[in-house]
Amino acid sequence: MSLLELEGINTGYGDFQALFDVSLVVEEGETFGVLGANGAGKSTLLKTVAGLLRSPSGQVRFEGKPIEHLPAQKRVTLGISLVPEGRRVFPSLTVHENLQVGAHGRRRGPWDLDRVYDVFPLLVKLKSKQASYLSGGEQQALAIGRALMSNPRLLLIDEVSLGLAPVVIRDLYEALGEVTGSGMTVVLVEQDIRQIMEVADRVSCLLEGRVVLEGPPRELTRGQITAAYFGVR
Amino acid sequence: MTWVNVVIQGVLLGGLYALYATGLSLVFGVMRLVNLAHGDLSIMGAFACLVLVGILDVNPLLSLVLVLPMIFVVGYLLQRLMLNFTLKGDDMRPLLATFGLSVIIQNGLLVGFSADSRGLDAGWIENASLSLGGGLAVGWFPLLTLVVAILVIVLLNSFLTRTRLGRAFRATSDDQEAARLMGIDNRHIYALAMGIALGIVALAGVFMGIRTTFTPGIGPARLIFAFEAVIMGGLGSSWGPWRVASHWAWPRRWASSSRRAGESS
Amino acid sequence: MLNLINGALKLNAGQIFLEGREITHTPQRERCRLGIGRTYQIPRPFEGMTVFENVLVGATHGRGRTERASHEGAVQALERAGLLPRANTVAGSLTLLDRKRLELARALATEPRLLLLDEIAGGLTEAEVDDLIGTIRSLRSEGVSIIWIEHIVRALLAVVDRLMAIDFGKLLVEGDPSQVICSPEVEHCYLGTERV
Amino acid sequence: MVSRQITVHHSTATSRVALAVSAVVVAILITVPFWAEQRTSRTLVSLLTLIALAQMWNLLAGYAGLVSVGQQGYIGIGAYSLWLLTDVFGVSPFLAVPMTGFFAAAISLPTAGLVFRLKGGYFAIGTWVMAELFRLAVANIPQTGGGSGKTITSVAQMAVTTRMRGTYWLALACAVGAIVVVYALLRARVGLALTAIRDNEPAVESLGVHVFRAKLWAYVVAAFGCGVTGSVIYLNLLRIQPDPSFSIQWTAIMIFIVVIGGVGTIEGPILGALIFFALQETLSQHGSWYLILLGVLAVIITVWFPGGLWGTVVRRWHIHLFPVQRRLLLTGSEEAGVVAESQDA
Repeated sequence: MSLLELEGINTGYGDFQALFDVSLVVEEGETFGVLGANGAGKSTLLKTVAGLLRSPSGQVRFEGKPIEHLPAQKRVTLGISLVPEGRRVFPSLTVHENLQVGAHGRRRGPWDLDRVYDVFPLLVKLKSKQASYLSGGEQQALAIGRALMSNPRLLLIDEVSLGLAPVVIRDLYEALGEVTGSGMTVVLVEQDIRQIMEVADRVSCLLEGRVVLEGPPRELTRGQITAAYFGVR
Repeated sequence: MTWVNVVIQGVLLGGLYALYATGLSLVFGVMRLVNLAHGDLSIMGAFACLVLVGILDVNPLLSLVLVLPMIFVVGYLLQRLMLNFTLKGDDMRPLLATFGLSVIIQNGLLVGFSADSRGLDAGWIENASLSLGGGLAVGWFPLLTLVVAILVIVLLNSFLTRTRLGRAFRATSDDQEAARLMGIDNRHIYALAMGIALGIVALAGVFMGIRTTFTPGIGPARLIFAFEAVIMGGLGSSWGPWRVASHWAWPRRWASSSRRAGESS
Repeated sequence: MLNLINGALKLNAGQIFLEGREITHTPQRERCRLGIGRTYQIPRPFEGMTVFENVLVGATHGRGRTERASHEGAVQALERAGLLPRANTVAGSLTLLDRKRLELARALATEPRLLLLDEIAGGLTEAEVDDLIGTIRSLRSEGVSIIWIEHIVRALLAVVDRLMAIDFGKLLVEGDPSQVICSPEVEHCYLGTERV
Repeated sequence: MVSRQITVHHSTATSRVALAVSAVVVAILITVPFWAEQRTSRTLVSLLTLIALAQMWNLLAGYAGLVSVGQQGYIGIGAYSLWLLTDVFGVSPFLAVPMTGFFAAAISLPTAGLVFRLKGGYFAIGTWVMAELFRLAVANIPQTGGGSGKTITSVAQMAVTTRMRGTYWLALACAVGAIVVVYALLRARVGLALTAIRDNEPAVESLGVHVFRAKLWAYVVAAFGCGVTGSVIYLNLLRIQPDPSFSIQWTAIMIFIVVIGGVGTIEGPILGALIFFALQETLSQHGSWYLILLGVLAVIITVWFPGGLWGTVVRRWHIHLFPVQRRLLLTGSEEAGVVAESQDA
């Protein structure tokens, strides 16, 4: 049984449809990458899994059980956690408080404040700083840490590298390595192809709301990816 | 020395203003809802107190032990079963719904209690005063009002900053969607906020009821009272009333963030 | 950037000029009258109005004309965007492509000399994008300046004279489209290639 | 290009029938004082003024997005300016009525300057506060009779039949006028802006629409309408007092009618007024219970049926009796057929 299965998802906003008949399977323990240009429907995909958006048709199954009827807050207690696009830390709360809020669901597991501070040591000295004053990279670390606090089985991360300097991205991916190394299942959405090809066990590329390419990174050629990414032939 | 007296009385009365404003701004801060039935719900609290005093024959201040939890439950259910549904879509719906509620409460009270003006008798404390010398005197009751108001605001503050639930309130206020991703049920948080806010205004309603008389129709005047407090707090700085309201009760940093949220939305 | 040019956002520093005239502090509606038209990435139709009425809003208010005098312009804008057959449909029931077209038609109805297009091709199918490219080409040939933000690079390459790549508020490269798209900076940014 | 003719239609077959029927109804209504009992025309006065008031509130909330809870301020101003014009300046009462609207409109301009700074819910409370201020101002001027008010003596001294007939026709003029004005406003240029604001406010400004001015138009027109209607109401009641004249109850009634009937349409407030009126006639002896029922009805409709009754009708049967929609008709070109086909979507 796969950890996450999507079958025939068609999510949209109002009358605007962003995903067209998307089906995916994510296995326990793997790192799954989702590629695509801006507007390809990557964030919509993650939001559908996390429960912020609903697909009018199709199924979302987690550990074999259909979950599409559950609201986002219930899916967190099942072990699905999303690091949203644009990080969305709580600006008026301190770093420490942000992490505490992350554990609101009181799900048991290996992750707690100490362990998050271990993985992201840069957060320790920022503990009592208000999150709105953090730099982009610090906010991203906080957002990931906050999601880990809920002890997820499936961690969804939307654009780790968005708007960050290469050095910061490298550090973040290093920290992420520790997370994936602990056996956690991760779905990574990225525009930055190189990073994702390095860390993902399998990738899937979205173009205009449809899955156009899927497979392990080493089996895909550069040309294939470029074509799928830009839609040029 | 009369002006000193006036100032003292004013400061003491300010406590009541602050309670009304706190309720209004707590609800607005957490869910961007302006409750037009705010004043009527506070009067409802005063009448609930009146009934309990009649049945149990206790001091109205003591009856608060029962009144406040009751009003809290009313607020919780009101939000959960009704107002939450109006938060989707345009901002006209919660206004119209709370306005309808205001009419229902006013006339419900009128049916139950007639239009006569009522008062709550708190015994000796109402008239006793503390002499400060030099012809100055401070009534015990106004003093108690101020102390209670400060206490409520301090307690609310530490609830918001120190507890798990309080953090969930602030997280929801900052970003409702991100809060849901942390497993926070926003519908529950909204309902709790409404319950707490109504508890606070009911408290204000009871103190007001001891201070002066009240009738079923006085609610709207109390809403305006709250609104004035919200506006007065910030005249000269800006017209953003929610920010202004938070000067009364909320930590500054929450205030600054809700302003940001308000502007960006 | 589009929000700055059309006045939805205020500038912290610097100035904006339109045909040599400073418009840094001109309100949004005035800029529209001066000839800046825009479309929104996520279409914002007036859902309760018909397509024709939607366009008419731009044609009358955008040009400061009476309604009667705007009819011709509105019809032309609809024609341009290929929406004429849907003129009397309520905008709320349009498909995504038609919504995008409506964005374009509404902006065109204000008769802009500078047209700001925000991801107008996003979410459209190949054939639909081709359609759009044709429309935009003909606009350019009539002397309308166009600033087009797009992630569908193919669409951009087919039309533009000059390309500018921006990465988080900073200008990466600017110049001839084919050179820009092949430049190492852009490749690095999009594809993440190591810079040598 | 093929020469072509662009015509824009507002009317539909249904609307032409509706227009004819309305004309007949209005014609009949004009004759009412000649054949009906005085009680009947008195009753109709209250129905007609309700329609007028509801149209005004609908213009504000339904189109301009301005939820005002302070329209009673302009009713009171209408009532008091009627007294001022007739008893103090000696203007003939029937002539004074339309003039009262200008008082209300003049006061609404500076008021708008204040309340337009507030958004959403605080705008609502702000308008309420302004109405309270008007009431306090009037109650504290000894010349206006203070808290106990005045009787409009010059009106009271008129012959009863003359006064009743005049009041009736003025009320009819208010109702018909309100509908016509709102209808005309919506079909005019500013109506295009108002409807667009209703549908998607953020996108309007970039199309060159002066949002502030469009909203101001609606606010001033609504103040004018409420002022005139207020003076007609007090032409009937004769005694003005600050508390009832500036009572929030007036706005409450407007809101109920519009919410029940359907916000954002012209038909809604008319339908709502008829329903409200029927309820009032049958149930108002139950006093508070009747108001509670109204409140419950309003809450239920707001929470679970946001379109109101007319909204439900429109969704199901697509009927527009007073269409403000502009339909494009092309003749003399090859597209003509295509456009005609897509008519009546």
